[in-house]
Amino acid sequence: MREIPVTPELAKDHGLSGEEFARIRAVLGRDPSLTELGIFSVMWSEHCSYKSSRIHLRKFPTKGPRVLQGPGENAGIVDIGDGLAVAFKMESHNHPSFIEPYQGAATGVGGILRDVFTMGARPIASLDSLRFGRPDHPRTRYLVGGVVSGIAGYGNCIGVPTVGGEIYFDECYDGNILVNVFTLGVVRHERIWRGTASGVGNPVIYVGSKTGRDGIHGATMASGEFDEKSEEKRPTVQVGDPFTEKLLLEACLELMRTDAIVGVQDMGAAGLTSSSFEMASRAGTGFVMDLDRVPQREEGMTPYELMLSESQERMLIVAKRGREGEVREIFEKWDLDVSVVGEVTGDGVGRIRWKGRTVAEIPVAALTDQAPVYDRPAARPAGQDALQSLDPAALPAPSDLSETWVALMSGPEMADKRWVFRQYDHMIRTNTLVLPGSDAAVLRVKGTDKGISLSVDCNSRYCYLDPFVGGMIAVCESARNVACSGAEPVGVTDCLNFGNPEKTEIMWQFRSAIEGMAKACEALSVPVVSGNVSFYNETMGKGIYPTPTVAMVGLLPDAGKHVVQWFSADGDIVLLAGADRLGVNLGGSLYLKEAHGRVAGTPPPVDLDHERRLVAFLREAAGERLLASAHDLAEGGFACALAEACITRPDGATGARVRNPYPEAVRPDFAMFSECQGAVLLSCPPGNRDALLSLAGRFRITIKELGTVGGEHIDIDGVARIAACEMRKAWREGFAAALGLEG
Amino acid sequence: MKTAVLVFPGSNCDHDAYHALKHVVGVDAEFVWHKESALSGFEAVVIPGGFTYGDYLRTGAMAKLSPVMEAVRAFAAAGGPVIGICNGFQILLEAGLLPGAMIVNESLRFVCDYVHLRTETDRTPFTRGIPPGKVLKIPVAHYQGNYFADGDTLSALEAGGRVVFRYCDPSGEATPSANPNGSAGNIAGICNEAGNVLGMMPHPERCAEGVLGSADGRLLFDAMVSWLKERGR
Amino acid sequence: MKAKIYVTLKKGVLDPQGKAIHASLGHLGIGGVEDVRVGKYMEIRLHDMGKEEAARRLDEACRRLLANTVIEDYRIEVEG
Amino acid sequence: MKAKIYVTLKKGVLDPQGKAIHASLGHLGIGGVEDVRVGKYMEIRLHDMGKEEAARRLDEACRRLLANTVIEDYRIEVEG
Ligand SMILES: Nc1ncnc2c1ncn2[C@@H]1O[C@H](COP(=O)(O)OP(=O)(O)O)[C@@H](O)[C@H]1O
Ligand SMILES: [Mg+2]
Repeated sequence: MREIPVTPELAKDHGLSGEEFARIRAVLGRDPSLTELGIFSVMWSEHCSYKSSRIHLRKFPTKGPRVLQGPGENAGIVDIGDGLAVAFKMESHNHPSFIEPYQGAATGVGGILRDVFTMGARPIASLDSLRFGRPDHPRTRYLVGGVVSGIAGYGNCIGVPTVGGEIYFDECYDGNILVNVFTLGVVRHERIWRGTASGVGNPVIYVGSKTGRDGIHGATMASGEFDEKSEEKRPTVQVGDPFTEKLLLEACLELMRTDAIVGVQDMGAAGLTSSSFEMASRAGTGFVMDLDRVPQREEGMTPYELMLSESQERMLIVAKRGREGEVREIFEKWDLDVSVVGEVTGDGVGRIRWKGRTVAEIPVAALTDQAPVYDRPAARPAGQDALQSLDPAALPAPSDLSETWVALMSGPEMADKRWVFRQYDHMIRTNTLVLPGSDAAVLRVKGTDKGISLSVDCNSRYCYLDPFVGGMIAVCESARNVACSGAEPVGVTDCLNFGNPEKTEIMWQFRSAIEGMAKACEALSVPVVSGNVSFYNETMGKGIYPTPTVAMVGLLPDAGKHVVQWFSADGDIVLLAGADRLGVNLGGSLYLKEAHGRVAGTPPPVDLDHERRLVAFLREAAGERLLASAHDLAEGGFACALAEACITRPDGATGARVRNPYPEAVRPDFAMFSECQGAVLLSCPPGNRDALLSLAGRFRITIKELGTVGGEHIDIDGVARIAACEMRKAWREGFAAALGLEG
Repeated sequence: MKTAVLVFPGSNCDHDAYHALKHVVGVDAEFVWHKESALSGFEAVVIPGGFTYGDYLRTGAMAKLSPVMEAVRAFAAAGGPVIGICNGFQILLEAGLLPGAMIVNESLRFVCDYVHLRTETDRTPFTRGIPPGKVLKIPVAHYQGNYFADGDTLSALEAGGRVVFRYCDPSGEATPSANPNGSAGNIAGICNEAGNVLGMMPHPERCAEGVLGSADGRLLFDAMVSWLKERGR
Repeated sequence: MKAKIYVTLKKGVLDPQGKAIHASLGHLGIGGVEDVRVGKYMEIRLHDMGKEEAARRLDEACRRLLANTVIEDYRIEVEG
Repeated sequence: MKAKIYVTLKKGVLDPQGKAIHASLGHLGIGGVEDVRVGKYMEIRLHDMGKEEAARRLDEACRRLLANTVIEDYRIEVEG
């Protein structure tokens, strides 16, 4: 095999700009070898280097009394007291899932699980946030089926429950679906591990599956000519092996209970390359690695392929000198490959050897710290004003409000998602106290009274119409969902899904969304401890709605005091907290899209000071056991929130009779379906009324009593009325029906 | 009184079974690695759920080859109580300790949900004292829980009173719509001729505490404890 | 040397996968299909050991692991 | 008429199932096996429509449903 010459053209095929190629020659003081080019190309890729997003990500608040590990590690870590902490992160696997939905989604789950147990944490729960094209798009059903079964196939097998998530459908995702997965793990403070390669002379150990030509950087195509058998060497889709990952999980946690190691990092994107160089970079060290010692699945792999392979279920470990034996013993017990592939050096250079020669020699800092950083130009799109203009008065009023109400509740956005979450094992590990179906999932932490509350949210219509406000809302809604369950929001992770950052309007969306999210996080004092950016979500130049998915982690001091979203007892009174937040807002509403076929206007206004007080009030009310239920007003407005409170109870429906919280003068369809931020529908036994009202007073929350739970009908006095069981049936069957799936 | 919770590569309900036994029911429990070849000192054996060997080839197919399964065979032959839950049931089928086989759910989808079970017999150590006809609320979580056996085997099971649990509606009727996977005769659990080996797809260990939505699963473990106590005398 | 193993469901054992595929073919407008049965197909590479020995070992493998004779039949083809 | 369809993983694509089976054969003491790859095998019964037509329809079936051509190859055998 002859090394093919590295030219600017080849660099371009590797996605490196002219300037970037020049920079490589500068830092090396020579032309890179093919292997080195490959290494730079993946390390300086958007995915690994965050070159277009870094300067904006700095705007997030990342510190706080509970933060044990902020962004920059495999996962963020937040203290939950009593020597325990939670490690969590969210990852995107959008493009792979579009090409091969089952394997793409499955390996996405595998990746995020590794990010969490790499830190020493035992994963206890996952969430999935999904976006697909129109329900009637020819490919949507296939993609939904594949992605959902892929998440199930991997998560169920490894035994980590998928306890919640979200799933939306919109034309803008027809050619570019979003698959974001979140995992949270629990770890004792003293068992937290980080990805550092410190200690000159310490062995670098490869564990897990063998390396194949999986998912190698598309560039191998370009550089393929140098080998006759290039057809056979075609980069292949990554296939996940959850069984091997389960063994890897148990073996790693067993190893981490010893003190034989100094650092661990999973091999995710850019496998061996990113794990080795990033670990050295964090420790300010260097390393030598001998590729002949890497366990290989296929014949004749080149150094280029070995360094860029994205084979799954692999980890890189730096152990203490002389402790290799213990590592080997544990991984062999679990039938996993283990091989000492190199050692830590002190000269800050990464040296890769293969068949006795050095095929790459790169100063670690040059590759990591000196990676390019761009402040890309951003500009508000010309069309934005037109997009935001909306004259509600011009909208025709529906002939039959109840019909519209049922239509919204049974549409794919609001309808029961059990077709999805029944395929996920959401009970395994016996911690799930609130199963999928409420605003937030709640898990107990065994051995303590504590509970963890989880919600993932993003209304991308809002973000499209106003990325700044939409970003604020994503944070506020997820915090509200968690607070509705009675928890205190303690940490955020996010997945920022956007189009091509080289376009000024995309960069504007990105910057604005981050600034909105940051402002909301500041106001609610929740730090962002980890996250992920996915750019270039475009097909044929058409970008998706900006979709900054936010996952919120909440803490309940007493899991037994959690609250659910559905009414439970006849005779309970129904109240609306944040009643002063109601307004006529149709901008970006579900009603506007479904009933009038438009996505326009501006999202509902947000009052961050109110959100802060509301979250505190809800926690306090739950803590004092005053609430029977709490459900925030979101898509579909007051009427849909009320309907959800009546029909989402797992074992059936109940009616409720309430008065219209809007003034008479407001058009009834606007009163029912206007969307707002900061209002929550509560129910409680009559006996708790006074205590609840005075508590609301203490937090300066406007609260209105609306009516009572019970009866056969969901009844908004003088506006609309429908049999609860009829609404429930439509809601239960709507999802499968809309997608033409078997229920 | 010590119970063994077997652990195979890919077992993932082992900790749940252990928790239910030790921390809820309060009996002594110990994990036993699949390479062990003896079960001495144990009075009952739990083969927990999971995806042993990834469910590759067939569920339970590779696990049945583990050394510990020979010990289970001997333990069962000596009349010791054995319960196989979900993947544990599949392993017992593959090992030939119970008749029949599992095929993929009729829906071709994994199903995780609460179902209702009608208790058909109190002859097993795990249903001792539970009145036949009693309806239990218990979760299932499987992709291959569609029980199949040929006609003769089925009639033998029915005739021998070896169908222990049937999927039913809340009122106790074993209707087709109450069947989550297509199992023959709505069968959710069966036992061997002696009655000491029980295999069931639903997960009693997941509903042994009220906070989890149902405590009905605890009845099976309590039954096991009193059965062992009686035998002890 | 190489061998192939075919594992098929016994007659009378229902085959939800085959059933579903049959139905989907209909939805795709691919007509004329009367029945679909889904089985497993394994390609095995072995050291040279002679056809008989290979067949003997693979038969043992099928009986003890690769097929569940309660519901499945198997067929072995050893290539010279 | 009858046809057989073989769906196999493309070369180089990881086969976790084959890997696990290979290991188990080892534990069983069945030696000499170098590699195991697992695929799908389908037996299809069709109305008589002539070999060409059957092959055409089944090829469409494979492309659109039976095989995932991103990671799998397929082979069709129509019996006269
Ligand atoms: N893709 C999914 N996976 C798992 N659970 C889901 C998914 N989509 C929705 N759910 C669950 O269905 C319920 C309703 O979802 P959603 O309408 O998004 O809730 P909310 O609007 O309160 O955030 C939630 O409990 C959510 O966890
Ligand atoms: Mg909500």
